[in-house]
Amino acid sequence: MIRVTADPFDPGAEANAFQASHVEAGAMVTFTGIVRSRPDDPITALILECYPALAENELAAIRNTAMVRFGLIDAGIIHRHGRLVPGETIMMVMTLAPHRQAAFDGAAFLMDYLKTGAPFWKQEETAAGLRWVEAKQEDDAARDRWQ
Amino acid sequence: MIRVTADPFDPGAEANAFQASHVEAGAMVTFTGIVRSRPDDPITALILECYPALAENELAAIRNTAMVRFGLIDAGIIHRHGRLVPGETIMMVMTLAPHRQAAFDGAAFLMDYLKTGAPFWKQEETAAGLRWVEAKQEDDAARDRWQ
Amino acid sequence: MKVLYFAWLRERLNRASDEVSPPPDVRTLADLVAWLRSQDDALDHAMANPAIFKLSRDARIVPWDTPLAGAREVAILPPMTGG
Amino acid sequence: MKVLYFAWLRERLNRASDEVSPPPDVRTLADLVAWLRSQDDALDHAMANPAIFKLSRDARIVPWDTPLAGAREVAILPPMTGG
Repeated sequence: MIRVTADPFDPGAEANAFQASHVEAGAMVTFTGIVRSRPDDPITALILECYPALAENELAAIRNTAMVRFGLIDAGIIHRHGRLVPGETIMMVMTLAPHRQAAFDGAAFLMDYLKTGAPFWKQEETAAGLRWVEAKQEDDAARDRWQ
Repeated sequence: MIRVTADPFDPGAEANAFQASHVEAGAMVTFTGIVRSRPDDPITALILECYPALAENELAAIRNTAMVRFGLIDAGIIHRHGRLVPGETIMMVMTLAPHRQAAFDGAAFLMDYLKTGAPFWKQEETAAGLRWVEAKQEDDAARDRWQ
Repeated sequence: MKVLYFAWLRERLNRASDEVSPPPDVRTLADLVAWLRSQDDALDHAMANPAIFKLSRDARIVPWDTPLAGAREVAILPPMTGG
Repeated sequence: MKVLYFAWLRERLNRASDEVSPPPDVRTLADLVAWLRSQDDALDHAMANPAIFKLSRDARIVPWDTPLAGAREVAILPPMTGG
């Protein structure tokens, strides 16, 4: 399941529906990314720009790769775009597998690829205006550990 | 949060409440263990025996270790005992962290320690009767990778 | 003091606990296990591979050489299979 | 054909897309980028470090040396920061 959306979603309800959709899984892992405002550097919102057609294609490709590589029973990705306030859920990855290691590895792999290979761009809204979030070299390194 | 209980719980609702309880987290990981019945070796139920007083102490100790080691904002463990049917949630681990790596590592660490160090014993109920689940050497190996 | 047995150890002994009064030369949890085994063939047999068991003292897992003095409850724990 | 710009590249150019008709010697996506840069100082400047950009052709990320023939939509993608 791949969903790219401007609308809020309920991560707990998504996880429950995902879990209930398969009977053979013994392990589920979810990752949820949350808009964060640090006291020492507060933001009022996170604005996510997206290229939706490309996002759906790339997320589907990443998902298929993870399914095969880790033998997952299922994998799901939900990613929002638009303006989100602190505490809101940005995105979610879910994996179902027979055992825990595949579920953990699959979710971590999806996150590492998604961070650097899915066409979303974050902008932070602060009292001083908007600023683009810079890509992190550590995200490239995290992705490359799977190669 | 540590909870050892004979009652069913709603993993999605628990995850949402956990996420909402902290404002500084950017990343949440959940692991859910589910009763599994394989077509080639079906079970009718999983019966978990528990030493509750020890379980609460050991889970609290494992949780504290993970909080410090991975700089978690919070960690939660819910573990059921009693008789569970296929598809039911056995247990859940949740971690909240500033960033994804700590959230993933913390959850994987909790699971690896919990598998071998929390006083629960599984029995499978099959058409042929009850059988104890054997401890896996691979679980000891998974735990030892953190040392 | 009380000794608790769990899972297949409990099943093999046909009881979940014993109330015992070990003699004064039983100083550690390891001594307690040795003394209990000497009193009970079923337990002795079930614990033929003692290295797989963990022990707890008053609901804390502790090393086998932990002193017994003052303990109210000791448990003998087969390999755990939670999670 | 259409060329799309995203995020800070879109901001620097003050537009999200161009409709272009590249000459016949523009054979690959890399050729297209070089040709676009030669037409537009702002784009040329913004892409001074070209290695950081990815390119897509009809909503699929592809290598820079991918042929352009038949493409309806090419996008120039600054480093992504999703997740």
